[in-house]
Amino acid sequence: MEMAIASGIGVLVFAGVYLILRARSFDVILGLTLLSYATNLLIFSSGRLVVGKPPVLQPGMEATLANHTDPLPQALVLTAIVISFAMTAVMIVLAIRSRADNDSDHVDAGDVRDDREDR
Amino acid sequence: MNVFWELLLVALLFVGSFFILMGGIGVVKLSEFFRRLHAPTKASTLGVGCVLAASVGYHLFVGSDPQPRELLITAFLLITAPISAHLMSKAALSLRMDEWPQLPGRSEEDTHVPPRPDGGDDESY
Amino acid sequence: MNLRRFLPSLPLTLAIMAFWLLMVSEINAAQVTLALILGLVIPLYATRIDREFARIGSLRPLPRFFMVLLWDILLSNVRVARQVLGPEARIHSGFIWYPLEIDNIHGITALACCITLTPGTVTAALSDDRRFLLVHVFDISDEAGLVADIKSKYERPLMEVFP
Amino acid sequence: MDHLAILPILLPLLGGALSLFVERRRVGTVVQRSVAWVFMLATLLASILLVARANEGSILVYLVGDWPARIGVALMVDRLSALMVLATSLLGVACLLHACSGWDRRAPHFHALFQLQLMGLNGAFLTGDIFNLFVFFEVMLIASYGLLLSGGRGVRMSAGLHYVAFNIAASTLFLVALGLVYGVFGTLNMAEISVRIAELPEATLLLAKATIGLLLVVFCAKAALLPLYLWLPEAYTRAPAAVAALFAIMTKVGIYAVLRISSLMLGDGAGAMAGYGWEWMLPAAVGGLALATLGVLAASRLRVLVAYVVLVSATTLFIAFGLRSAGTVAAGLYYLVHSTFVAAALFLIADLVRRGRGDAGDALRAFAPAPGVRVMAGVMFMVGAVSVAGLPPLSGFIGKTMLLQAIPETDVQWAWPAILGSSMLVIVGLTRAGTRIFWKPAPVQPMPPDAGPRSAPGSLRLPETVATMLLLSYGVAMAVVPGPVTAYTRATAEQLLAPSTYVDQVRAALPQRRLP
Amino acid sequence: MLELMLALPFVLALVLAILRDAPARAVAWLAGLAPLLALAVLVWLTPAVMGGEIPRAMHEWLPQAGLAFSLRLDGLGWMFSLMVLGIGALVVLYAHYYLGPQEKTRRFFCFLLIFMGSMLGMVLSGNLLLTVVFWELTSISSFLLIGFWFHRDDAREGARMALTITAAGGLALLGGVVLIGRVVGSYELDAVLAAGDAIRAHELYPWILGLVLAGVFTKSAQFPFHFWLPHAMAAPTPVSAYLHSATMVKAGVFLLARLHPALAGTDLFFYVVSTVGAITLLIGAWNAIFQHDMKGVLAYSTISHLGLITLLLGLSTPMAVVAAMFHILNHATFKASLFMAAGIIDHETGTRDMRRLGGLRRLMPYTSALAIIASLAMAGIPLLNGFLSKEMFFAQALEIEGHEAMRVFVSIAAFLFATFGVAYSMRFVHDTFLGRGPRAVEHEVHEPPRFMQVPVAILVVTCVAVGIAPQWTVGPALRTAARGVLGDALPDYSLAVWHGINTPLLMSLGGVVCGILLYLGLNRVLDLHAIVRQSQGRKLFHLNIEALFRLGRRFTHTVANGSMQRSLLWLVLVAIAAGAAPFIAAWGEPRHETVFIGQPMVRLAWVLWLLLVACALGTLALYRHRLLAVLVMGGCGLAVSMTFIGLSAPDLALTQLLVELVTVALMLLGLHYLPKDSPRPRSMPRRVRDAAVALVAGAGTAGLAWAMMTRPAANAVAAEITARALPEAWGSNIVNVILVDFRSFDTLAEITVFGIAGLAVHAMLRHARMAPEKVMPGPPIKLPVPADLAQMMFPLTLVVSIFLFLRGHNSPGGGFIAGLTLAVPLLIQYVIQGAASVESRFGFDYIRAIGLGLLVALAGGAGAMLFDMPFLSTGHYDLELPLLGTIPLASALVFDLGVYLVVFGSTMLILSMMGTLRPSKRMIAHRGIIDPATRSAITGEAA
Amino acid sequence: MNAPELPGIQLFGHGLVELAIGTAMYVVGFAMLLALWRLLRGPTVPDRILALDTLNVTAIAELMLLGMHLRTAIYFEAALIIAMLGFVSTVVLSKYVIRRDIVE
Ligand code: NA
Ligand code: NA
Repeated sequence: MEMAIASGIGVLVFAGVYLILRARSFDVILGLTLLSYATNLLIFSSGRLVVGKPPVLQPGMEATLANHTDPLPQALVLTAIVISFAMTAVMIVLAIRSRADNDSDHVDAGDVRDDREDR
Repeated sequence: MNVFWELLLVALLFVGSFFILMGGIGVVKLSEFFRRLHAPTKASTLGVGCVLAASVGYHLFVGSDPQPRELLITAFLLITAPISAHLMSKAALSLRMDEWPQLPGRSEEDTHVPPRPDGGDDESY
Repeated sequence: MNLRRFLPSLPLTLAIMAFWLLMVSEINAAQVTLALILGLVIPLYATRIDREFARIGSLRPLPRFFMVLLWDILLSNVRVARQVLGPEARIHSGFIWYPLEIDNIHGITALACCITLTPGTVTAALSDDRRFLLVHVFDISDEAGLVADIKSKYERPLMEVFP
Repeated sequence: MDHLAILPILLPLLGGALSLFVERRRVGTVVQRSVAWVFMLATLLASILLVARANEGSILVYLVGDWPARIGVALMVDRLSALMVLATSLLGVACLLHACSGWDRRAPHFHALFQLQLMGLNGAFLTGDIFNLFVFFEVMLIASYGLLLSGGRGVRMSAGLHYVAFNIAASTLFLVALGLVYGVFGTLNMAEISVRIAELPEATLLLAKATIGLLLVVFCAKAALLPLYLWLPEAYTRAPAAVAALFAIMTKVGIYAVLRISSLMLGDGAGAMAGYGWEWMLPAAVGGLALATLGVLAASRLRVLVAYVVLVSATTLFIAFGLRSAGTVAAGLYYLVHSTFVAAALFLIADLVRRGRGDAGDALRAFAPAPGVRVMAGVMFMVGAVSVAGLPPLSGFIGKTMLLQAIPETDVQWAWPAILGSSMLVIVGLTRAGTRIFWKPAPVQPMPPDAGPRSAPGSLRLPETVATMLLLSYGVAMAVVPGPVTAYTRATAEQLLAPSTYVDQVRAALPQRRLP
Repeated sequence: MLELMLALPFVLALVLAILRDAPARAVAWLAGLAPLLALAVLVWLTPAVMGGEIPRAMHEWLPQAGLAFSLRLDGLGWMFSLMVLGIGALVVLYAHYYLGPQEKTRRFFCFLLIFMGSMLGMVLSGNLLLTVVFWELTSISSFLLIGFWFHRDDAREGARMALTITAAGGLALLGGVVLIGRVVGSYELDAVLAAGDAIRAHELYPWILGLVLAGVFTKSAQFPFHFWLPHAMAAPTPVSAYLHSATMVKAGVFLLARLHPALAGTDLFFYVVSTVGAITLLIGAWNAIFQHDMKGVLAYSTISHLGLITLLLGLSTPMAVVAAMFHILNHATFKASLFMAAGIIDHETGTRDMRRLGGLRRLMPYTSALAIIASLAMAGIPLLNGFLSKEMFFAQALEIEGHEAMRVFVSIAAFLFATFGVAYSMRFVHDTFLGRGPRAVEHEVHEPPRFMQVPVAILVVTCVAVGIAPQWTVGPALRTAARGVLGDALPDYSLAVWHGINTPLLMSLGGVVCGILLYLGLNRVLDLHAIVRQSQGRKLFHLNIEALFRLGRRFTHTVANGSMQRSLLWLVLVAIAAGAAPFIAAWGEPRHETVFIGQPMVRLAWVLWLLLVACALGTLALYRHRLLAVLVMGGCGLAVSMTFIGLSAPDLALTQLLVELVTVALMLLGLHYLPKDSPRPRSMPRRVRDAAVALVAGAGTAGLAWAMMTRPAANAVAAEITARALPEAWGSNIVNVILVDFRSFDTLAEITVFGIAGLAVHAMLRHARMAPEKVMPGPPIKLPVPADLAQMMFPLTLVVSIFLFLRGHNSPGGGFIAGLTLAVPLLIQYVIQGAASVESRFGFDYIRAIGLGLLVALAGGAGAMLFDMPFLSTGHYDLELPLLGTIPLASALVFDLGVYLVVFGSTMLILSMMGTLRPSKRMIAHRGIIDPATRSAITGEAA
Repeated sequence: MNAPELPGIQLFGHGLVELAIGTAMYVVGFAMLLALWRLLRGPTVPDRILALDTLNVTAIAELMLLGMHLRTAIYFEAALIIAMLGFVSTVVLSKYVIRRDIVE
């Protein structure tokens, strides 16, 4: 099981890293999204993999880690999901603004170095 | 009594999973988009419906969550499935899939929308 | 005092209350009160979204209508399942234009839903003038029969509910 | 209950939230600015009090939510945090003042974003929890995106894209590291991690090293250490002046984090982990110093030059902290504060020049700014340049001298040439920039018609000048009365090098109502 | 008193800076006041100094660094102060007449006074660090002075060159001083001078000496750094007269003298200093002969004389030191007067080019007379002061003991120095004042204003007076100065004009004769006027500096070329390195047996694994067709959500699902304004490289994750949280309890992030006008059937949202999930009905919702502060209501309400901003209107 | 997945229902894989949208089965959300195909 999750993370990172190294803003966004899946899974798995013991207390079930999986990484992942969502939104908007303003969706559009005059 | 309920649940599960499987097979096997579109409707109506019914019964008798609120899921599915189907077919129609690859068993008329009986011109799809 | 302003839709209010109570699966004074509050407040906002208001007529045909629908769904599920598993070459799929008599938008919607939910038929579009539904049929053997079937089984009862 | 520790976070948050309610045009600029200033000054006051408190020597622990630090989130105020918070507030005052000369009206949500940026910075400095640190990093970053991009267009957008994408990638890496941190140490409180590192089983050592290594990479990326600095010049160059000035402290957050981590987790008590990472970071810092210095020489626009000056100071700081003696750390801290202010001032001056020169912008072509701007801007540039180059008698000299004095005997051979050589070249670069911009009179070109919402060339608005002079005067004050500052940084360095007090205080902090 | 003396120039500089509209005369008077008053103080202190006392002043500055504001006036300082102030006063007088009415006199005097103060501070400083401070200040202020006529290219260049060289020297000096501090333990001059033996014996001595000498040589224009001085002649002549005769360039030799007791006395010192001095002396003198610019001759002559002084200090015998002191004084007087004279000539004729001058003796007899006398002093002609110190130098050169080769070399150098000195002095006199001319001069040449000549006259008179009666005039001063260097171990020496016929005198005479012959020979044989000598040093400097700039540019443009791909690549590479480094470093070391804890694959895990991996790889394969990539990535999101469910994380699954939905919508909204696909990347090697990097990164992450998961968990914290969640935080859904209670502070910051994202998006899009990439023809589509269904569903979704919100503390849900559950149905309305329709009916100020949410969350947390509890402490209250029974209330709910509002507000703000972008004024679409017939069913886009 | 040992097991002592649940999970899982195949294979965009929609629907069933298997109602909210809002991606994607502009 650990191997499955780890390899899943690995594949996500592979695809994500390849995509963030592309030259177009949207590809980078896709890559970052895949990477955020990978990080979510990784943080999540830092509480180790436990099946069928959600961290929701039930009457009659003792509140110990024997009955419930580690809740802390879940809270962390929640926060991470929200933040990466916010970042994705900003990134998408930035990508369209950059494309509109600089007439290209290349990540280095607009010839950032306009200081050639002094060469 | 117990055995009856037990068998009923088993039957529901069998029927439900069977139709869900049908949905899956349909999506893969059928040759053309509009035919495939029929598959998930089956899955979402009878398939998921049966599983949900089984679930309600099971929880009721096992005592883990003796509430019928899972029926709400069916209710939502019944509302949303038509919306999805409607929009997907509109999407397919808007593409006028003329250059589809020729698939076995596909008849020519499949992709063409017949003219409206009253001769009205409808470009809305 | 305009009742319409504070209670835009009684069915909606009732539906919300029922929905809430079903969801919390508890019936006690507190939950009923809460359900009532929600039932009163939510429509005030939710109905703002509504674009079209349509009348609702008699609810009498509904029970029978649902029985028919359920039965049809069961039957056609089995039929379509057989067709899916069988050889595809024998199936003749195609579109038909279904002429509408009902003009209440809720009715049209309900009809479109029924058509879609019944395996073997999918509503693909509604014409702009709302006089025709484009229906894709999984296996057309009898086009006229199908139209007549839909008319009698679904459209007529719906016309009573949504005049 | 003493809430002082949390005020530098809550006040700007409140200010930011309230700003959203007074943004409407009909409310008027006066109200908007009043809200901003009330909270800015309140934050400043709080941070001054915080420094006073921290200077008493004990560490202030604030248990948010009244949970013990190990299971909740605790704020920690030691001398270092308090110093950073105060520096942020002082910088903030000047930036806000500068923005009030008009930018705040042109950039939507400026005041809200500004306050929230302060909140993020202060939070990052005050928190004692590593995940909370991440969250405040994000607050700080996203607010910086907003500030950078609000009201911007054109090239600023693509520069922003680079900045944002890089930082998101770095944050993703941060999350990976955090996942590993929790997986390896089972806690997120930095003091607790410090304890667990000391007791680390042999079998987990390599994993722990990798984890800490990744954390350091993240912080180095934020601090723009070689080779992770490539994002910085463009982003800082394209930012509006007040924002670029505020950004002067952004790299310092990364450095702060490195310092914190290396104090708590890689200190002498960390067993096999002691000093881990520095054997890479130090060479990187030296290489980075070299490249940043070359960047200063290569810069063809004043703002680019200043951005590279920021890099020079950041890498110098890495060297100072990397040598890990009380003297170098103390000197480094002094240098950190000084360089923040001076770099910010230079950004403001660069903007002044850019505006004053019509279509020549801040290009380092021989082409002087309009007469109305030249003298004042020239004098201010002079002061800033002298200070940042480490020439006497300003703060840069004092910082540099203390650093040179403190560098241990064994490291003098490489550290001195690096620092002195870089100073030398920075002087060359600054001299060229200064002579080209302020010393070559040429008829000022008329403003191009599409120059955008800039004011007419040649005008010098009072808030801008005052803001710049304020920043410069911080540096001058640090030079004239360096005693208290250096005494403080010295004590800070000693506190950092003996983290056991910190750890003990965190563990000893008791909730008010609950069981510990 | 010393403070007062030092403060005077600075204070008056400040006064000048402030007085904006002062008349020129007042400015000059104010400027003159500084040296005059300071001189008065100096005179007042003179008896004490001559009596062997050392007046001191001491103020703390930065004791931790050993930096103190400590001043001391010993003999050496006294002599230099005298020079700085005396010549300073004369220069002020001179400059007042020299600068025209259109010049920025106030600024000039301001800079001049700052320089004067810095110089004074340096010579008075009793702390080596303070010396460095003032040392660098002289560099900076001289930079300003040299570049005073900054509209001239040569002025700017000269200033930059001077600053570059001297500031570099200053940094070296700083290094040297800090090393001295390390050896001595103090920077106080007294301590340092007393610790000479310790310094010389220390292993760092060569370093100290090297660094200090670097400072000295750059400042005093010693070989090989001498070239900056001639270029500094672009300065106004008063500046040259002041800086390049008496002060700035003397700072180096001052320091050499100052540290003489601490550093001198070793062979290293002797050889290095003497050799450099000798070489400089020769180079300067030789080059001086070939200058055409009057100031050029003077500059090279200065270099040569400074070389002489350095050489004398290098010889280190007491007598040599005395000679050095003497020559410093002499050189200052005659060189200052010569510069002033050159300035007068420049002023009156409009040129300093000796090829165009000549015969001025007739036009300006008085000035000519003064200049000729000063030139003779420069040439070392008897009865003038230059002669005396030169004789002393010859004597010292001949008396070098123990270094035979050095004695020969220095003696020859001395002779050549005399010869060349006579030659260039002759040329100076002959070309300017004698012979024919002037040629091609614009003005009518006549004597300058009288007061402009006064300073020259005073200086020349001093030259003559010293030359004739040294013992009476300069004797006490010299003795005082020498005592400052040598202490009480002064040698016996006599300052007589006539010492009888001895070798030095013969050398002098020989020098004069040879010099005259040399000049005549050169003039006859080579035609001096035709020789154009370029400064090799300048060329070299230029080449180096330009090479440096080029290097900087090349590196920066190659390395930091602004490419985002490169930034990200480096980030990935460094992360890989950091992750792998510990394992690589430990390769082959004995492994510690680790117990790996693994679990078997459970039911369906394979399905989810396949779903995840296939969709991830599918996204990668399809990334160029963006719509398809988004679609397939939806499968990834689902797989991740399902994984969360399978691994006991319902809250996560919910959040991931909802975020997924909104993300897909956002991406599609964005795609409308972006090209439909990515072009095929051109470079194959690059793709392979990226794939390799990505593969390593993936494998590395997987490895780390696996290693982490298979080790026993250290989750004491988690156990504690689990145990305390219900009894102390009154919630059963531990994840939500963590979010709103244990770690609610994270959540507060997180919703701030989320709110800011909304604001940032709003800020970026509010004024933006956008053209879509391509548009479909026809009016917006109407969807009555879905609209009707969605309309029916909407109130129910609101109910679900409230349900999720209220129940979130005890079962999956909570503010964030509920907020999105509220936003997503509204999104459907936007999609199906269109934005205009929805916003007209459901107008909502999303920005204020964000603000309100933050305020509510803050209030929820701050409520506790009223009860004197820390921020975000929660309370719990069972509300007893008639009929309704007990209603449990947790204050965390208020906080969660804030979360709810922010999430809803921000999500909707983002969606509505993106959905309602204002169309571009210029164009409908970037790539025009789509022909429906050309659309591909495979990608859904037009071909 | 290992079902927790619960006291209520006597009622359904034969394990028949449990067996049915387990089998159903496999069957539905297989259906998911079939949909995945269509998602990756295409060929047309609507096909992929359809496949994603089918994945959502099967996921609901899978969730319910998991809830039965583990005897918990904890997955109700997740299933409800997929049922209630899972179609949003279908709608949005289809709308994009139809008009390119999903909010007109
Ligand atoms: Na959260
Ligand atoms: Na709390």
